[in-house]
Amino acid sequence: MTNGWVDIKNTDMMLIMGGNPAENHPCGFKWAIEAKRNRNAKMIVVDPRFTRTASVADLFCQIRAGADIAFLGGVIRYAIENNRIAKDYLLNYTNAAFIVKDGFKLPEADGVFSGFDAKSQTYEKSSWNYAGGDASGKPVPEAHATVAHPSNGAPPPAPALPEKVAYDFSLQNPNCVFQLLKKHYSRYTPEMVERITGIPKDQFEKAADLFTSVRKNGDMKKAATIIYAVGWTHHTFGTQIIRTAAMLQLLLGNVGRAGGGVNALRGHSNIQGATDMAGIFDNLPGYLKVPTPADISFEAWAKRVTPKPAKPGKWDSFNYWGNTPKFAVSFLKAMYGDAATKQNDWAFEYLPKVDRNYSWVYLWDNMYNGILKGLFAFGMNGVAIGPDSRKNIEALKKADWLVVGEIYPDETSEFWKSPGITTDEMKRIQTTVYRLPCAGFAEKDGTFTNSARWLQWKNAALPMPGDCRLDQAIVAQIFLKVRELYKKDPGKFPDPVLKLTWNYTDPSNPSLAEVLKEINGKTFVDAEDPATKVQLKAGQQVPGFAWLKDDGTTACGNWIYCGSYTEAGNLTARRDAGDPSGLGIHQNWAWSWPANRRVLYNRASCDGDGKPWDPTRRQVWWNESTQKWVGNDVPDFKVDSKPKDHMGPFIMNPEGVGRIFAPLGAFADGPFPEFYEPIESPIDNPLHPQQTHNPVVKRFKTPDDKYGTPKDGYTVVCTTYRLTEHYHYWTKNNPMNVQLVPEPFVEIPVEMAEEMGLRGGEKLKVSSVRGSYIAKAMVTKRIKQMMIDGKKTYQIGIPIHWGYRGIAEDEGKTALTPANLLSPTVVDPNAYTPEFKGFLVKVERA
Amino acid sequence: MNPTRRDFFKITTVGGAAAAVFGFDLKPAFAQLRTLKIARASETRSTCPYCSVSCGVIIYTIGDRAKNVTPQVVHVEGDPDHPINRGTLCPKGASLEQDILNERRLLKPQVRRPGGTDWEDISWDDALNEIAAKVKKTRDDTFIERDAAGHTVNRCESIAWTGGCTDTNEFNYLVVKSMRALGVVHLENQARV
Amino acid sequence: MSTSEQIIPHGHVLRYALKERLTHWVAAVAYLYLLATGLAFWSPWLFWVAVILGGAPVSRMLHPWAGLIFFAAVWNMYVMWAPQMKHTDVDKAWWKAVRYYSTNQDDKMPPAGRYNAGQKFLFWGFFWSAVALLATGVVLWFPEYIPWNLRFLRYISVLIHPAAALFTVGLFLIHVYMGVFAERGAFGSVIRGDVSIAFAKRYHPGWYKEIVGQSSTPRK
Amino acid sequence: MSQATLRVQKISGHAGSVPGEDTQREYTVCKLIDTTTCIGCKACEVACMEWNDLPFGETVFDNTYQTMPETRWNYWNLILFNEHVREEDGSLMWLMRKNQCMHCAEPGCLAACPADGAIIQYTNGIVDFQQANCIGCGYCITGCPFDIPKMNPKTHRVFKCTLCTDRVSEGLEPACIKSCPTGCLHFGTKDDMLDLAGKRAKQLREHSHFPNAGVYDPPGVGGTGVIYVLHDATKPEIYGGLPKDPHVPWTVKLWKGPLKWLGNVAMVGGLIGLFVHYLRYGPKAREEEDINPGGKP
Repeated sequence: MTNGWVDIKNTDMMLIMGGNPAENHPCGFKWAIEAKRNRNAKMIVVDPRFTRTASVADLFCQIRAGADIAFLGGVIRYAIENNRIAKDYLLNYTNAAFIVKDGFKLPEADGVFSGFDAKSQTYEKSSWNYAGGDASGKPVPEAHATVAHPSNGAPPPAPALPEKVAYDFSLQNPNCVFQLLKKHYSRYTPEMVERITGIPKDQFEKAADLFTSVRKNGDMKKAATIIYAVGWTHHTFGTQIIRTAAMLQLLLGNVGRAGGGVNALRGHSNIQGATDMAGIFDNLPGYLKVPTPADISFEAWAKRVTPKPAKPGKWDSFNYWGNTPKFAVSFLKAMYGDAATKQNDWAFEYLPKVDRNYSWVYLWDNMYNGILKGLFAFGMNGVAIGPDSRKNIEALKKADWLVVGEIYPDETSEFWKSPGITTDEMKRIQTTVYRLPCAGFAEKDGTFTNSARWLQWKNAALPMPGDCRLDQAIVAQIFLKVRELYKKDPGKFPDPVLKLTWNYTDPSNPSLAEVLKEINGKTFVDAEDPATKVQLKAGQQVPGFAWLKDDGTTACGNWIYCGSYTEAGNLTARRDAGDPSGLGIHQNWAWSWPANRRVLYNRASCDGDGKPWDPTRRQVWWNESTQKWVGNDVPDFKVDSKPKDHMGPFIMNPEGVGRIFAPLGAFADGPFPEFYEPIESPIDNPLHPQQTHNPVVKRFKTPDDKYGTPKDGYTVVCTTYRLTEHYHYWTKNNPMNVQLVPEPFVEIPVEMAEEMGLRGGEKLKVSSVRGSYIAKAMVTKRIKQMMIDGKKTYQIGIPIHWGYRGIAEDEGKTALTPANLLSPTVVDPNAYTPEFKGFLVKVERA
Repeated sequence: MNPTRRDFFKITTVGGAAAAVFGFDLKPAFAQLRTLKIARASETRSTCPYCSVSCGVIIYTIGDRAKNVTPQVVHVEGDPDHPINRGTLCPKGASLEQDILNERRLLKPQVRRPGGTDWEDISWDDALNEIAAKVKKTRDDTFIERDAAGHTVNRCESIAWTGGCTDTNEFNYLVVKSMRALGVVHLENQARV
Repeated sequence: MSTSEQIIPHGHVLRYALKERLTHWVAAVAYLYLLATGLAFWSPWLFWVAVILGGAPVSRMLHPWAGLIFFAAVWNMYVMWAPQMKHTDVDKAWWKAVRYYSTNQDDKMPPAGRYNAGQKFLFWGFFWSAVALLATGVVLWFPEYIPWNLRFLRYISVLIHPAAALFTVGLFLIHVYMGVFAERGAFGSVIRGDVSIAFAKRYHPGWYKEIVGQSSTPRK
Repeated sequence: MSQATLRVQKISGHAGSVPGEDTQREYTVCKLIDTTTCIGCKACEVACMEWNDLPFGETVFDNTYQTMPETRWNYWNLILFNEHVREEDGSLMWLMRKNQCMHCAEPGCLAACPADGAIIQYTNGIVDFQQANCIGCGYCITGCPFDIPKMNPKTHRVFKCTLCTDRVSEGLEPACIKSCPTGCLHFGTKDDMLDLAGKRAKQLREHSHFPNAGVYDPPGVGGTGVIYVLHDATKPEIYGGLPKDPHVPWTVKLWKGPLKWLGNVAMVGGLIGLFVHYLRYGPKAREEEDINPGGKP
């Protein structure tokens, strides 16, 4: 979330789409209701189903799963056509006026942007760049720099953003971002939106009018928010849906403002933290980009991943990622301590280099193909989570070993006795499976990072039952035992294992508070802040990431968490609920990254002079007398940057402004989002039938990877989701939740049930080309039959919560078919998230 | 709690005098005292492990943390001080007591041997020793020091870590440290999906 | 039972056979229990009765069972006596003269058979009340199983059950009064089974004539 | 509203005066349920189960999100789900209504109950079942116009929502109220809740295209300790059969009112009448006459 949960109460308008917060985040959703109750805020819900969120909405549109870009693109078009845009914001805080260089082509005709290579299914993105400008902003011809091919076979240096960008503040230049945007979305007419999304034209226009009404007559006081969740990410164009929303919010000037923003509601308690901490292959903690083999030295890596400012000449840009080397060195110092020195490149060679995709579905594919031999699954039920549970089970059969850390028996640890496996087959499965009993949440302390980026310390309430062990103790003990083995027998490249810092008071059961201190970071030498004259002694905790150095005198496990555990103590455990501004900032409750800022980009909540757009919702402002940015929130900005210096509020972008056009390699599939059909879609893409799907999305090739088409009889659009009564594959072990919703079901439209002669409660079988799912039918008016591109189309919905181990499962009350037997292995090219939503199935009586 | 302190009415009905004669208690208590079950329980502030709202919860356990008591949960309720949930909980958060006190919890390490048709119990020591040996062997067998182009990669593609959604930041950090040190690149998390 | 066997020595006639007496007392005991517990549920002022009878929950539990026993006894009476309880012309005349009956001028009464019209009324009153009490009693026994859309059954039952019970209370009071206080000998008849010939002649001349007509020789 | 001395103002099946009546300054407590902001999440259902430690039961999927068809003796708080098509514009509404004991000011259950102290009403308005005093007759089930009291078939005791007397008496809100994520549940004095409900209904009429929005506080049972804000107060039936004009069934009133007095008078009158009759007329014949008949057989 750019903003926070409580901040939603400040909004005037909500677009909830690709998310169902009433069901999946009920306690956060209260703030949406508060906005309705206290501000008469309006709520628009766009969803494939009439959800519990829709039940309290002012306007509901039933959309076909996966058609979101068409809807949002249509709203962008509507906003431009009707001049419902935030002109000043757009000019000063976004790249709308930037001029894109010649050679860039929109996908109007053929469905692909310039630079597409059909054979490799990738883009050559050098044309996705700004034109360089002179002092007045006029484009200057590109210098034909001779690209030297390094003799060692490394690729040529990646194209970079121009240091000074050409611009046109009149927004008239046909190559300026605004004009390109207008042109790009001019095709997303209400008629086209209706054809793609199935939302009747008049209803779409009602929604577009209502949402953009916050900028009626150029008024800047009101704020609108967009709230989404995995309904957007679970697509082969998921990242681009979110970008469309971000662009719309930039267009309307809603980002950075109380009650505004683009708000991702993460689905689980600490996946925000896991992302921050880089529990994923392609990042290091704090969103540092992982080194590739071509990064032959620390310096080469740092150079590649450290951007340079790129902006109109007379503007300023903080370009905060310019500090990347400080964060990177401090991270390596935290990892390897004294073993990381300037002389040995900060132990850079200890870091594994990544030039391939090792993400979730590739992991299973690699296991399936025998590359991956051993898997640790700690609280991660890969079989049930899918996609394509069958393929994941097949993959596990081929693994050598599997270590599961869990609190309940789950599908993954018992893959070898999944339904359909005979005793004979079981005897042939050679995988060794260890199932280790872990601690439940109440038995552990530590921090979770919520969707609003708050790190909150929790306390252990009671001892673990039975022979359970703390997760951190298990990992520490495994690691220490491995290290012992390497001490005895060096094997392969033992250094990183032997030299990793592990100097916790109890190494075999590290105290999490101690670990958090390490994450926060400390200085090895006495230090002083030149501006404030604050001094630190060697060995003290650093108070913030501004103190981090690239000379090896500081260590920090994760720079964005720097400031969470300082000499003042564990700030994540703070419990002062005070909120003097009444904006729900709660500055002294727990701790929020970065630097305890509660609303990101909050500089954008002020006009060019540093005055809040809405004086009743004052977040930060420029204090003329102290010549500083001050406020109720921590300014997400350089505190002494005068408004007249025109520093952009989006300090993490080298441009300093919000990207309506995303240049170069920011995204794999285009600088503007374009609507593509899900990989399994009932129709050809009405925008460009010859390019129906996202052109850079690749299909997998194992025999278990199959993709269905309407021609094969798969004509029904299927979406999967969670229920408010259940939590993923966890509460099926909880008798209370099982009582609330005892059995799996499939929601189908009344019209479809009538056609099939099916009554609610009767069993049906949903089949995709990959597998079948059997459950009872819930016949409902809440999913209506739709007209998609003139074709009668049905959508159905499947809650995901059941598998083959659980209370109902063990009592024989379900068909033991995990919902993800149906979903395809295919991923978003940017975030590598599988397309769990909007695949094709057929439906029969069971 | 002392009932007399509460001043509930207990009234003798007609025929009270008959009580002695017939041996029945003819004095029904009109308001039977229901005591507040958490009155002297210990409170521990925690965070709900389910969605990303991260509601504050209070876990009530028996005992006052005195040495001779093994705490057991008696109730879980929202933390009214928490700025986001303000004491509220959803149906999952409200049922956390059943998550803590759950008879389906795994209580001992188990192993399923190759070709096995059932779980076998295993001691922690044996389990961890075996796992460590497998990690080392797998890593040593498949470790890639250089790629085809001759660049140093120092990675181990044959071991994967998949982390759950309820792992704490500190735990994740320990995982990142230890796995990256082993050269593990298949490092994934619920965060992806 | 043949009427000839009803003449017994020492100036007595057998009025109630053992089976009849047993049935009567089963009904009576059940009724007394039902009355006591029923009254306890009827009025808070009598709730103590239930307490004394083993506690109100026990009373609530046993009341329906006692009701079943009562009904079974009444049903048995119906089987035994229904033919004798037919309304006759004599009964019509009896009702016309009922004020003489109630003022102890029995000589002015038409000759009643084995049962006079008042007794027949008592019988039918008890019988139909028992039917109504059973029907509504079953509803009240298991109110939780009456579905919400049939709730009118509960509504009428709570009214009819006590109303019918009250009616029986009236009958019962008169019955006891007549049997114990007004007609000396009646009580003994339902204990020992016999009544004196005088009793028979006085109160049930029609019946006495019938017996005597059948057999004039008392059995040894 | 302190409940430090939770006093009783009405007692079921009780002879004589009620000691707590008129003895205390006391506010009536009230639960406000704003159906227009209820998302049917069932947190209140769970909070109720957990707080009261009620045993879990079996449920079966029944083509609805509703947990079970109706409340149970061990499930006091149930959200009713109804898909409703608005007549005005054909748009769909998904109505959710938390169903539980309404804590009527004039409770039909209490009126119908014969057991001394099995149902009591505190001076703060809470109607509470005292299972220790309950005799299992089930008359409360008949007396209730909302179909709330439910019998435990095994113990033959009737149960329902207690409005968390144990919490309220300690100054806490009921468990369901505390849990409600959207704040559609609210707790306070009856006056404050009526005020809040009225304002919310007004807001709905003025800002949300619900011209018939209103407050449900049925006078037929003297008002309730649980009040609703409804999108359409003219049609409470669409919310899973919320009765439009609930009242204690007239047969129950008749039974507990006129019939009772009539019956009492008749019974006592009958006894007196018979006694007087005996005094006046005596037995029909002397006892001896009957035993020693004048004539020979």
